[in-house]
Amino acid sequence: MTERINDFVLKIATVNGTGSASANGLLMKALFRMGVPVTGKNMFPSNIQGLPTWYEVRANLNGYMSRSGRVDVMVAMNAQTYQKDLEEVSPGGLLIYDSTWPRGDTLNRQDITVLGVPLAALCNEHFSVARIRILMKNVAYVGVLSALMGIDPDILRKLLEETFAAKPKLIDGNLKAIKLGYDYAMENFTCPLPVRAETMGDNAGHILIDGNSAAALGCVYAGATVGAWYPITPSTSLMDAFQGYCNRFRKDPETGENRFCIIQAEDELAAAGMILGANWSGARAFTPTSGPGISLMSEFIGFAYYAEIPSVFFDVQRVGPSTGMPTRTQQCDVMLCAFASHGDTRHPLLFPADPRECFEMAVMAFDLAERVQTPVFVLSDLDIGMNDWMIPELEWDDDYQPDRGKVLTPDELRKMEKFHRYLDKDGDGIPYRTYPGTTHKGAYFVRGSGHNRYGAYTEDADEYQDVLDRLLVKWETMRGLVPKPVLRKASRDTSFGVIAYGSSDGAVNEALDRLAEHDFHADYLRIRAFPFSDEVLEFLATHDTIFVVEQNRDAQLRSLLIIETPADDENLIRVLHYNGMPIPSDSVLNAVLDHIKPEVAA
Amino acid sequence: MTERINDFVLKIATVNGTGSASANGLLMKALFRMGVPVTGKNMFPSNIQGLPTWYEVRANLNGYMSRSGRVDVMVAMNAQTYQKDLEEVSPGGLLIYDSTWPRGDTLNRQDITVLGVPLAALCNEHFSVARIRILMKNVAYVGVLSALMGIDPDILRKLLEETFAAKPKLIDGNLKAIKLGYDYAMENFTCPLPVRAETMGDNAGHILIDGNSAAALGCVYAGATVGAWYPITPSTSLMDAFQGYCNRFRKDPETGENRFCIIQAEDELAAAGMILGANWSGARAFTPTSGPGISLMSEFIGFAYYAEIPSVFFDVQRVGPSTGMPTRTQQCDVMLCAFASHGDTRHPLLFPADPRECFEMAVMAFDLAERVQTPVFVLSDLDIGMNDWMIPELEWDDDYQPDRGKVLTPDELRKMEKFHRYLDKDGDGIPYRTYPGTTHKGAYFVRGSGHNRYGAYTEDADEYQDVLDRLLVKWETMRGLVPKPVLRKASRDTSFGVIAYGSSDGAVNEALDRLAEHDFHADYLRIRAFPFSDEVLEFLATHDTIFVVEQNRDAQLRSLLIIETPADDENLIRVLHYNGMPIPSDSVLNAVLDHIKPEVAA
Amino acid sequence: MTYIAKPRIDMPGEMLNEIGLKRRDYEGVLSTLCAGCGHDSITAAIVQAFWELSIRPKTVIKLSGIGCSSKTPAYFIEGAHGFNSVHGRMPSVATGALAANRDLVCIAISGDGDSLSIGFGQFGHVIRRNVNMLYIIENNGVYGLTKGQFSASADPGSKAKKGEVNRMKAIDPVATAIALGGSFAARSFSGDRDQLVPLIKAGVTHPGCAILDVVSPCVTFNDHEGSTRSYAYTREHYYSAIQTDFVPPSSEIKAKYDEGSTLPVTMHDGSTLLLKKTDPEYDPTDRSAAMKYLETHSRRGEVVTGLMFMNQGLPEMHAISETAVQPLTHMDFETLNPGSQALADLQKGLR
Amino acid sequence: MTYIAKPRIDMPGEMLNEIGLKRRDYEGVLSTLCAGCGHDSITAAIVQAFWELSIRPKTVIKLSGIGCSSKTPAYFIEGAHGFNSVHGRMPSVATGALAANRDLVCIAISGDGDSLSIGFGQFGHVIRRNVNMLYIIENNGVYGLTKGQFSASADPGSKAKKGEVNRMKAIDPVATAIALGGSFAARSFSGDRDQLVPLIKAGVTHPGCAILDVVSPCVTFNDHEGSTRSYAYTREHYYSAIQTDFVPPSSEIKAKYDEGSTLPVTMHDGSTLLLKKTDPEYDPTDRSAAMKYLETHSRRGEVVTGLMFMNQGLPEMHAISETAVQPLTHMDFETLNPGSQALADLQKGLR
Ligand SMILES: Cc1ncc(C[n+]2csc(CCOP(=O)(O)OP(=O)(O)O)c2C)c(N)n1
Ligand SMILES: Cc1ncc(C[n+]2csc(CCOP(=O)(O)OP(=O)(O)O)c2C)c(N)n1
Ligand code: SF4
Ligand code: SF4
Ligand SMILES: [Mg+2]
Ligand SMILES: [Mg+2]
Repeated sequence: MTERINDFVLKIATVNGTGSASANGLLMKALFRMGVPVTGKNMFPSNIQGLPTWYEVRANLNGYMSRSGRVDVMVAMNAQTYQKDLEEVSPGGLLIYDSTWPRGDTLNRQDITVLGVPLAALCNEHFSVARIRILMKNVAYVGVLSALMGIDPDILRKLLEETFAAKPKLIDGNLKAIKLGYDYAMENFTCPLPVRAETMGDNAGHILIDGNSAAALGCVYAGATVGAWYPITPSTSLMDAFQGYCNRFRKDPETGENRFCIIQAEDELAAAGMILGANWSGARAFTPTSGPGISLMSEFIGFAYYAEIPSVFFDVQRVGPSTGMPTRTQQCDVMLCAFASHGDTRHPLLFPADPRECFEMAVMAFDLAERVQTPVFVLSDLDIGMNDWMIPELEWDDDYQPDRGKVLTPDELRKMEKFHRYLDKDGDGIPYRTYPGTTHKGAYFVRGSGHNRYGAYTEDADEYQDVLDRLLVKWETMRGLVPKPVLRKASRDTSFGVIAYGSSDGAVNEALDRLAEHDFHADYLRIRAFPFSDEVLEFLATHDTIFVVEQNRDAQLRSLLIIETPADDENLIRVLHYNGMPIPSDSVLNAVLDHIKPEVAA
Repeated sequence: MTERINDFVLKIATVNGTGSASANGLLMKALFRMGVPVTGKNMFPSNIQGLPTWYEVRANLNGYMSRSGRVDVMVAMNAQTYQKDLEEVSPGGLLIYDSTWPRGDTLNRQDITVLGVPLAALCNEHFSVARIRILMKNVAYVGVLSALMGIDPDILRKLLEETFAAKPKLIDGNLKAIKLGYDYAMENFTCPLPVRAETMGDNAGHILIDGNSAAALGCVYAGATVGAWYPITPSTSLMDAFQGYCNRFRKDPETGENRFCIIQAEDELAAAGMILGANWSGARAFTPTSGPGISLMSEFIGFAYYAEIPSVFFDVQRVGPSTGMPTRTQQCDVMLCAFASHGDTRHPLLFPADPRECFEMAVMAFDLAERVQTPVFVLSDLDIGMNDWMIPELEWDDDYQPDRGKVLTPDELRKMEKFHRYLDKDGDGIPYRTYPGTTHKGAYFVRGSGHNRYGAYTEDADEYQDVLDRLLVKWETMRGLVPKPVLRKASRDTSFGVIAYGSSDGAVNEALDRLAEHDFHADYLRIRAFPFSDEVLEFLATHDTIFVVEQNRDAQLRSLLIIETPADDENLIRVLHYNGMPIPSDSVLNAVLDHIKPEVAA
Repeated sequence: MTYIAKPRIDMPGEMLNEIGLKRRDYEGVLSTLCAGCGHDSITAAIVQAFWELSIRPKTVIKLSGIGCSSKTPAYFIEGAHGFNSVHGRMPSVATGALAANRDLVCIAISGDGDSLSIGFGQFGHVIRRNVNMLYIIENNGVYGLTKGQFSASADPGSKAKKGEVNRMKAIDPVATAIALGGSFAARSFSGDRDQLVPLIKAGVTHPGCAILDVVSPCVTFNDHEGSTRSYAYTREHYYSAIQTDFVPPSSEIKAKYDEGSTLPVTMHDGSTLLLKKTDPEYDPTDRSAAMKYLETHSRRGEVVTGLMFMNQGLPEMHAISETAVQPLTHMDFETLNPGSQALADLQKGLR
Repeated sequence: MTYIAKPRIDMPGEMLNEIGLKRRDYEGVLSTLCAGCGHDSITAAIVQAFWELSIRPKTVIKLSGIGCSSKTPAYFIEGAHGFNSVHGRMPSVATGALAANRDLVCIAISGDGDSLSIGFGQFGHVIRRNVNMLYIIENNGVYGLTKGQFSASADPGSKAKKGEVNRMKAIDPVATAIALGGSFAARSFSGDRDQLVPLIKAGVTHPGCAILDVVSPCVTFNDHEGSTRSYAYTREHYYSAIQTDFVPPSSEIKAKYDEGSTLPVTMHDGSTLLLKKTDPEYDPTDRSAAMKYLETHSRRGEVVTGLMFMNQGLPEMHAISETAVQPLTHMDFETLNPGSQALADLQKGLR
């Protein structure tokens, strides 16, 4: 067993509904407080109780955040998946199981270490209530790992005290369980293992957070007041978080009244209609959903595009098509969101890569939507949205003022001869709007049917085309307004490039470092928005071979690049990962190596 | 006024709800019976009564069917649009108006002939009932045109006798009105005009029909038994026609029972669900709709793709986005239908070019859907679907047997060890299915959630991907099964090409003939389906400059070509017409000329 | 939905309402509906009611779905913001608009197809949320704009213009609203302006979702012999269970009325509704009685009209969700944004 | 929806039904629902009922939407074809399946979220079409699968696990079905198998759309103090208006019963329903009375159960649309295709 200090993957296999979540969170936070860069990924089933669930913790001193493809330590608490879990352990790795029940001989593997701990037995001995026994089994393996992997017991204690500050008597029980596991390991195994954690700081200036919470926080800071939604995994926790933050920040101190209005709609069609209505009357309104929701909202999305109603849609992507795998991750709604609805439509997309960008892009989304008066999509995914990420603390500039776009004030209206809703006065394709309830003169009639530049109903061929053509001008304007891509230059000049977006970023960065060791160097452009800004066009123009890394089957962003830029088909190499697991760095590494092998050989 | 025999455009401007339809139909049919190739295009408003409506008849001895961009004779019955109608007449043309009311001097134009006929006065004089007077005004201008343009009065009489065989007394009234107009013209003008019709045969072997009727007939002949729909222009008349043909062909001669089941659903989502249910249990079921309907059906379409349920969708396209212009035509749902729904999805599309292909492709659609077990889209449009086209008679081969695809019989099942719904036994990516109600052994569970090749629920990464990858194999198989494109070779070798589809065909063919006169020659490939078969790839590979003619703003088919083939961006020149009017041949002609001018000059 | 603006000839001495506006100020562009369409009469009644109520046009929002009926918001209160949404989904748009700005006066127009087929789900849920709006269904038993197919409100036995007979049960929006726990459900007839105008006023004044089903004959597709939504049939089977008088807050009730048959209801804004009941025993505040009444009368083929049920006590959307009294759209950014310090404090808990 | 197949140990001497099948033959794969979930008891009752009715599994289709409840069709009648559709849209799929093949025996499972929120429109219209199926709503007042949000059936005043109280009106599927003119509306409780099994049989036998609302507690998210869908609350407020006995066609009625309180109803297939009424005056064939009854009792906070309304006389979908008695899927192509001559004749009219 080779030494791996602060560089390991720890995976815990349990059954959902047995309360392992808190135990796993405890492990994560403990490592975090030891200053070890850490991420946790939850692979849970689409059911409530009794099916296999996994939690994968990666600790990495270099701060690599993505999955790596290896498992150093496996805690196999679920008999149902024992075989599979055993196979998954990397050579030289370790597997810990509950030896209360003798394991079958199916479990022999010579190239790894297998340790049995009678967790159930220990807990049954020391705890009486059945439910407690089950819960404590989980806490007990935390103790075992604390001993084996050098996870600081004092930090664990401190964390428990913080968590259960409200109900102190829970603290003792948990501490007892930890001690059970800890002592057993100390007595029976040589601790600590070569694979272990060591305090390397305190991760000052960083936090642990999931993308949905961060996005919700962004909505609060953007000044969003109306949220309409229909529950759907993995977007549900976004609205839950928004509710929570609003309860904290948006209650009138005197009256306790809500300075927000959250509506659980009857379905996604209604949720979309509600945010259109709310944005139309002057609020900042949003809806979080996932693939199936976008499909259902398609008609309203086209309406918003054509009637030019600002609106913000969060699509926390999950595995499609159809119901697919609701608790697995993919980037599979890119094409849908870009062109949602019938007729000639096109919509701006933002691609956050981590919770920090979920926060920032939530704010950008509202500014962009109101500036260009169109629906804006924030394409997050289950990996970003629901997993625990370590990121630099979020920052807020108190001088920020929201960009409400071209809204005419009563004064401005008074000065005008007449108000026309869809006139392009500034040549940027963006017309002026007004809020209901403000002035008689600013009144206009929103419609999804044919209308001319004055906002009047029309069936005239030229008047209709006039408006549709202006929308293209607006689209061109948008190219200059969306967030620019992030360029990582290779250490030397190269004609190779990599393009990725969203949650693939970590995997790409790690893969590039490792490729550099193979003396392969590529510039990396992380695209953050559609339409594509000039920087994207330039990157495409200046690289001969570009690997486009995506978490979908059909290379959807690559399709957008080919349609919307002069980029050449053959130059864009597909690197696709779409089995529902967050993309691991080695899949990127290997894809690139496979492609360049000849050249490297040459 | 130059002579134009059997080569003119006659346009009639009226107010909708005044019953001009039958008068215009009378004109069309009369010209048809005189053996003149003729088409009629109806430009009607999205309202029921009182707004402007136009009917454009093109007679052309060479059989050109598209709009030409010119108007030789205008019958201006609508004061509201008088000015506009006057302007639209081509130099040297003729305008006829109702001189009962003196026209303003706004109406002066030196380069055309303006004839006044006191139609209202004549009818008020000879008819008493108000409603009749209004109707007969229309029939009266038919009389005027009969005299001026040499439309055979005997044929008119015969047509009226056929139409009103049931109510003979209507015949006399109509004949009287015709005579009023006819006599007035004879007495007051020199008849016939240089612009006129002359009998040139009887158009034997041809019929007049609209695409929706033909498609409905195709559904009857394909053996479709269940139709679910929600009314929407311009698809409504497809289901009306299906109902009509079923009443004629599908009533049990003894009992009068229906051998079909048409369900007017509560909305498009329900209509989609109904045809999935019906196809699943073994019927051939279809739904006709238009853009907004496809948007609403998106979720179910993705389900059908992933659960592999055959189903046929007719999208009679109208002007988008959103409600757009419901009574105008476009080809604007190509991208939507190709990739409808969230996740990685892709669907075969068929592009009929005229009513005859609506009939044939309706049948193909059911065969294809059941052969490959996936939703199939027939992309017609308002121009094809609702206008009157002259086409060669429809033919039917009584030896035709429907291709129900891979359906296991109880016998085959008995012989099998076990039935697995999603196994790829034949390597073509197409699995075997069974019908409910037949056998216990063939029972399986359809689901839109993750499933493996055996049809069982799964959340396993590899099992999930296995199925998604097979769907791509199936897609590849489909390329060989869809209808092949139609190639029109230029009279000499050329590296220029034109690609078009659907209702643009007529305009392209006429434009190519006229371009040949400019000594410009291009091969023309009419694409009839997506995915693209090898012939399409070859055409793309063998032409340097290809004009892609489409009736949408965003060059949607061109996008598909770029994404799905190696075709090069720069080689595909956009030729776009999207103002809602059927594409005229001169718009294609001019677009091509503009592009090649330098080269021609050179 | 037309571009033909009406010539605004202000006749001298035309009457002004309390805020100095003419009836004309409550009109819109010229109707493009068929001559004689019931919908136009409803538009006229709306103009009348809003003028009499002296509501400022700019405070009004008018919404609709898709259909001939849904075109009508363009024909009244030109000075109000309008939203002609998509088919059957108007209620969600209205809900969002009012969520953002609860001070807006909302009048929504729909059709029987728009509300009872594609829109049935949203119809049910806007009632359940008791969103504060007047929701008028212009009910003609057919899809007018798509040329006369039966709608879900077509009565069993009623004959279509082309002859076929509907055999499915009709969905009665009034009975459904009551069954769903709605707070206000009334029916009227486009041909009875005297009954319609006060009901519109009552609906606008009612603090919740007021469902007003108005029989509105389609002269082009459903006004023939055998139709149960024709002018003739409706007049013949017209049964006014309750006549409503609306007495604005200012003026006190002059006409004296008989206690037994007339029920005075004070609205939350101080105005009064006088409900003159044809059947003295009828009680428009008793939900189950109302349903039984509708059921029995409609079984007799009667078109029961009037304010069938009302309960001002039920909480509307904002009361339910405890939203601030000040409209959310009126709050300045500073009150809505917690600021950098709050963010820093929050993140202490995320380590 | 799981891949764990049940071990089929056939115990010797296990009882066989009329067609020689064991109870086991009506089971499905192993449930993955939470231990104690009410839905599993309903599954068991379905297995029991179909076994006792001796229905051939292959003639059955089982459909559902999305939700914990909608997973259950995988857990019964393995030999039947199953269709787990999309959220809230099952009724349309069932309608299409039966339009194609009217001989299929259709059992559909949905949840309160699946049917009363996203699916409310289709719920209403499948009732209106009176499609011949048994439509079970496994009603727990919450969205189980998405972790416990209130559904539209949550009672006002009921408390969520996290504490907040629902203040919106509940949609009662039974009252709604009756108000919409449904032909069969019943309610039961997952904990009362004796009442549930005969109601399932009655629903399967009923020639039309049988709505069966079953209170089915969610032990994980809605079985706590303050919930009105918990086992405890339901038992406490349980009110059985009618007890139903199902007597198959073959066997004649043995037990004698008191004319006043028991109503025998002969089903179209010859079987008999014995309705034992708690309130003698209650009449399950009187629509408005049924609605009034539900309204009054539910106002008292009672969970009224039993066969609340039934009318076998109403025409089901195929009767309405006069479809052939022979299933459309059984007709051979020759009967469906008019042939070339007919086409030629038809086109004579198109010149
Ligand atoms: C999604 C969608 N489906 C269908 C249509 C076509 N459509 C327009 S109006 C209408 C029905 C209108 O009926 P109703 O609401 O009763 O209004 P009416 O015309 O009778 O006043 C339909 C089906 C549409 N516009 N959008
Ligand atoms: C279009 C769509 N929106 C949302 C979801 C997420 N979702 C799955 S189940 C469910 C609610 C289920 O509630 P219910 O029908 O009451 O079933 P239960 O789990 O309570 O038995 C929701 C909202 C989905 N699957 N599809
Ligand atoms: S079609 Fe009917 S509903 Fe529409 S405008 Fe004409 S009369 Fe009114
Ligand atoms: S979450 Fe509730 S409804 Fe779902 S399985 Fe568990 S107990 Fe049943
Ligand atoms: Mg209508
Ligand atoms: Mg539920």
